[in-house]
Amino acid sequence: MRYGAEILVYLKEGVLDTQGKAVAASLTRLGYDDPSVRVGKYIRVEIEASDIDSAKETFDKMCKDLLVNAIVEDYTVKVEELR
Amino acid sequence: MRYGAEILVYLKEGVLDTQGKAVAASLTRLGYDDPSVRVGKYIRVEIEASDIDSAKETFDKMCKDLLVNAIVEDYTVKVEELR
Amino acid sequence: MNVAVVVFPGSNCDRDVVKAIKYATGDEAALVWHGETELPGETDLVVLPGGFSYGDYLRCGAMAHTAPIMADVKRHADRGGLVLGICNGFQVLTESKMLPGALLVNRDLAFICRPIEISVERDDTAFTSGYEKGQVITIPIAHYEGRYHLPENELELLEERGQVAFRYSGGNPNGALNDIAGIYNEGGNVLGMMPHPERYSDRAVGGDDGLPVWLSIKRWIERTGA
Amino acid sequence: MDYSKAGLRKEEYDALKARLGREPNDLELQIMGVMWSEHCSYKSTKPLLRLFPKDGDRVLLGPGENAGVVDAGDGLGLAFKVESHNHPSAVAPYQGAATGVGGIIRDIMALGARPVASMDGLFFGDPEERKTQALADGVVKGVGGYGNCVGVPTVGGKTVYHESYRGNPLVNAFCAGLVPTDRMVSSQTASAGQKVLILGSKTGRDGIAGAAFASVELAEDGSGVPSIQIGDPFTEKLLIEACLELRDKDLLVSMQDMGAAGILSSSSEIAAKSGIAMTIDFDAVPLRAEGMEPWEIALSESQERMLLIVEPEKVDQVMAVAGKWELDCAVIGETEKGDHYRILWKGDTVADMPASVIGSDCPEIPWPSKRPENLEDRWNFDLDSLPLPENWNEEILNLLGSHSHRSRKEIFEQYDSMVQTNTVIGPGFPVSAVRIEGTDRLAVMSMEAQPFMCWLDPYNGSAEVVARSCRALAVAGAKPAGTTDCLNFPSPEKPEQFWTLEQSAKGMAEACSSLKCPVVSGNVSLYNETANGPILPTPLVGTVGFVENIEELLRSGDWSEGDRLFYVGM
Ligand SMILES: Nc1ncnc2c1ncn2[C@@H]1O[C@H](COP(=O)(O)OP(=O)(O)O)[C@@H](O)[C@H]1O
Repeated sequence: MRYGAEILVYLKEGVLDTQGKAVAASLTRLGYDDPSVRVGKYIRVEIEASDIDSAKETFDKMCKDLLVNAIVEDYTVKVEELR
Repeated sequence: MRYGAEILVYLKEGVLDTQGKAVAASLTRLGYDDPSVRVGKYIRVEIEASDIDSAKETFDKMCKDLLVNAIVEDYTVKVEELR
Repeated sequence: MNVAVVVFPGSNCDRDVVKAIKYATGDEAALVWHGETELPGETDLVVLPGGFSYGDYLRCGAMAHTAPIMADVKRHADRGGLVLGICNGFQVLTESKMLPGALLVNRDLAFICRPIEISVERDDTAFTSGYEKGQVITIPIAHYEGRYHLPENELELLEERGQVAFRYSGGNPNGALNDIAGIYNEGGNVLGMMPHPERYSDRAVGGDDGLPVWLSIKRWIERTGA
Repeated sequence: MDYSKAGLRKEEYDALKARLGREPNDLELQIMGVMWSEHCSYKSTKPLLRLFPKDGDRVLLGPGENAGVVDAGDGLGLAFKVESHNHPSAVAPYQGAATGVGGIIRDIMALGARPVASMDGLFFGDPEERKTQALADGVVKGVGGYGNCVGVPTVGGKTVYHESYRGNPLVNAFCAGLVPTDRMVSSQTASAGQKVLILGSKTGRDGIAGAAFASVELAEDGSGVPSIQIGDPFTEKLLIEACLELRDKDLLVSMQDMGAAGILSSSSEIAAKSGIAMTIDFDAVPLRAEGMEPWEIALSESQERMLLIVEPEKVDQVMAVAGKWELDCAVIGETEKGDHYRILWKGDTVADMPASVIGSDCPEIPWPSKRPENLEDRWNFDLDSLPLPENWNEEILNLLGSHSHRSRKEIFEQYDSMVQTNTVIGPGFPVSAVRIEGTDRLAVMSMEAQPFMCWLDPYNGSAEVVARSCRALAVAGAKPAGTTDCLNFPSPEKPEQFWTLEQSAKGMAEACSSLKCPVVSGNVSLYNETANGPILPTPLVGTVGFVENIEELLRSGDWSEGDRLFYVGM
């Protein structure tokens, strides 16, 4: 079975988000009223797995192994079954 | 009222996603079985707006004005009401 | 000639461009702060220099196009005035829609800084009359996001109209489509290029294959009285 | 609070009490734990550093300021220094390396200089190993990511692979900058009645206790890791331009970068060195995080901040410059007569100690020293035991292609080595040369380290490191004007390791004296070891000299057919 995951990786609270700060400033310059912005990563992964639980486990392991730097980042994973 | 948007920005089909390819190669090297990966951006924006429709409109305009480059990128926006 | 070099927060080749122009032509270029709303009167050439405008956050050049000065840079180009975007300046030009296409992360996901060979595709423009068509020159690149991209049908059109200014000729360093290293707008008065001519304008620091760019521009301006 | 929790030893705690004439309160204890940490106080190495010669024909400013300065001619000074960022790079390779580059650039800026060239010394484990590859890749991308963006060319460096650096890589960053000597800024010139300002980023929780972290061995489980510092080279670039504008408008009395132990260290150092008192109001510090405690504000190592001392009537002009460069700027205190250093928070005095005690005055530690018993074993290598190669050509090619000898292109092409358009010789050559703008002169620099030699014979090996760096300059036609060094060593608490450190420093000192190459600045990084063992002794030097014009520069590899080869030396 094929499974897809939408992985959102973002900086932990309290970690300086240099990008978000700069984007917010640009939006303000464009006339938007003081938006707050955080910029993270959106990673879309697809794998083969026997069932959804094992897929979830694999995605989670991928995050720990490579996709996420736990020292500064947090993440969420949303898994769906694909045909 | 305060509204938050989860904006996902990703490269269009047909645009070579070198970053996704590199991540996939790294995952394969780590022993994962041939995953397919696309890497995009997750932008979290919060603004004040009078109602959800006007918030949606503002977020959409932000994407067109700055957050997304329509030549190479597509995006989705999910809006929620915050307290 | 009167040159305005735009300084965005994070520009870092602004002073290099001023230095190269001075060395090549004796002319003193003016540094213009991004927060200004008007270019100095009489400006012949606007240079958008290399660097990391606004930290290159989000997408390179994306935020610079929101800078106050850019409206007047567009007006200048619409009047037929000359605009040269180098590296980050090229990215600003595509993000501002003054040039078609987009510049994506290099094929090998690494910053590349080294001299490379490019071929001069045209010698009849304001920027390249000092070269010969087909001439291969060596100029450094220094970028992380220089892979030129344009949807296929538009790319064909770009080629047909002869808008390609420079092509990588000794191997494609970044995966750019059709080996494109620099392009013109339709009018030929706006040029964006990834290689840095200002870095090779003086033999003492490596080479001077970039020198003819400044000399071509100066001659063009003097001839057309633009 | 227990003094050992704050990182102080019993002797240090007693000394502190004696100097205060009372018990310190908790905040004061936390402050002193950091200020008297190895990283901030050099308590293990001060006597060794005193061995280095400091004076030379061209020295304008020796150790004691943020960087040393040598005379570059035509009224210009060249400020330079090397710094380590080893432990942060071990846990967060990209950010650790990036903020290392950022930190050394601010040291140079603190003198009012424009940074003109960087070099980096990198020491990694076995490059065939995946973990090392990932780490090395992160470090190189971090060095490039920061250096490229701030627009300071990385013109050279040094890369060494050895398994002893496996869990404890070394990242040493060198930077040089130019300053007109009559506009040089000092950190020792404050007097009473002036304002204390903070310029740059807001203060957050990042990097708290980084200095303490740099002063202990790396734990296997990653415990003791402080919140990591995040670098923002974009802000740094703005900070560079803003500081230069402040300098040129003559708006500064004194300036100091905020490195280890942030606001506390930078302000108390200015106070101590200038011989004045200071009161800092923590409520005035622009903060990024909510609910920060005074000790966090005092010790935060948030990046891209400078501390300024300004005459009261010039504060508005300083604010205007900061505004132009879109930087935060705030008055956070004032200078006073006396020797106290006082912190106010929510209207109360929460710490009040003599500035001289905080900024310096840490008791030195005379670690026991013992020559390793097995030192001779290291020399027992029998050359004759090596088989002779069957095919010399192949063997030589293999050697040249090995990780130790191959080109470092893959690394240095990721660095912008040409920005500022003054790079006459970039990376890939024995020396790097940068044109001094406005003159014909070139600054020539080399970076050198030979850890294996230093392990075999700490004294002579370290002397050889200095000799090699000077030789490289001489061969290019430049006379050494001064050097900067980074002493990367394991824990000094083991007598044999301390002996090695001592010998190494003595060897370097002798070589520097003999070659008339004064040490104008430097840095010490100890406790570079993991459960798997210590790193090789790794003193690194960066030496700088000048040639009068480009014609006098002797380039390596500038040969043609028919030239004769000579072998000179012993
Ligand atoms: N980390 C680095 N950054 C920039 N340049 C480097 C780096 N490492 C090595 N180089 C350059 O590559 C060349 C060879 O370096 P290396 O092998 O470390 O030194 P050596 O030739 O002294 O053994 C030198 O010219 C040096 O400037």
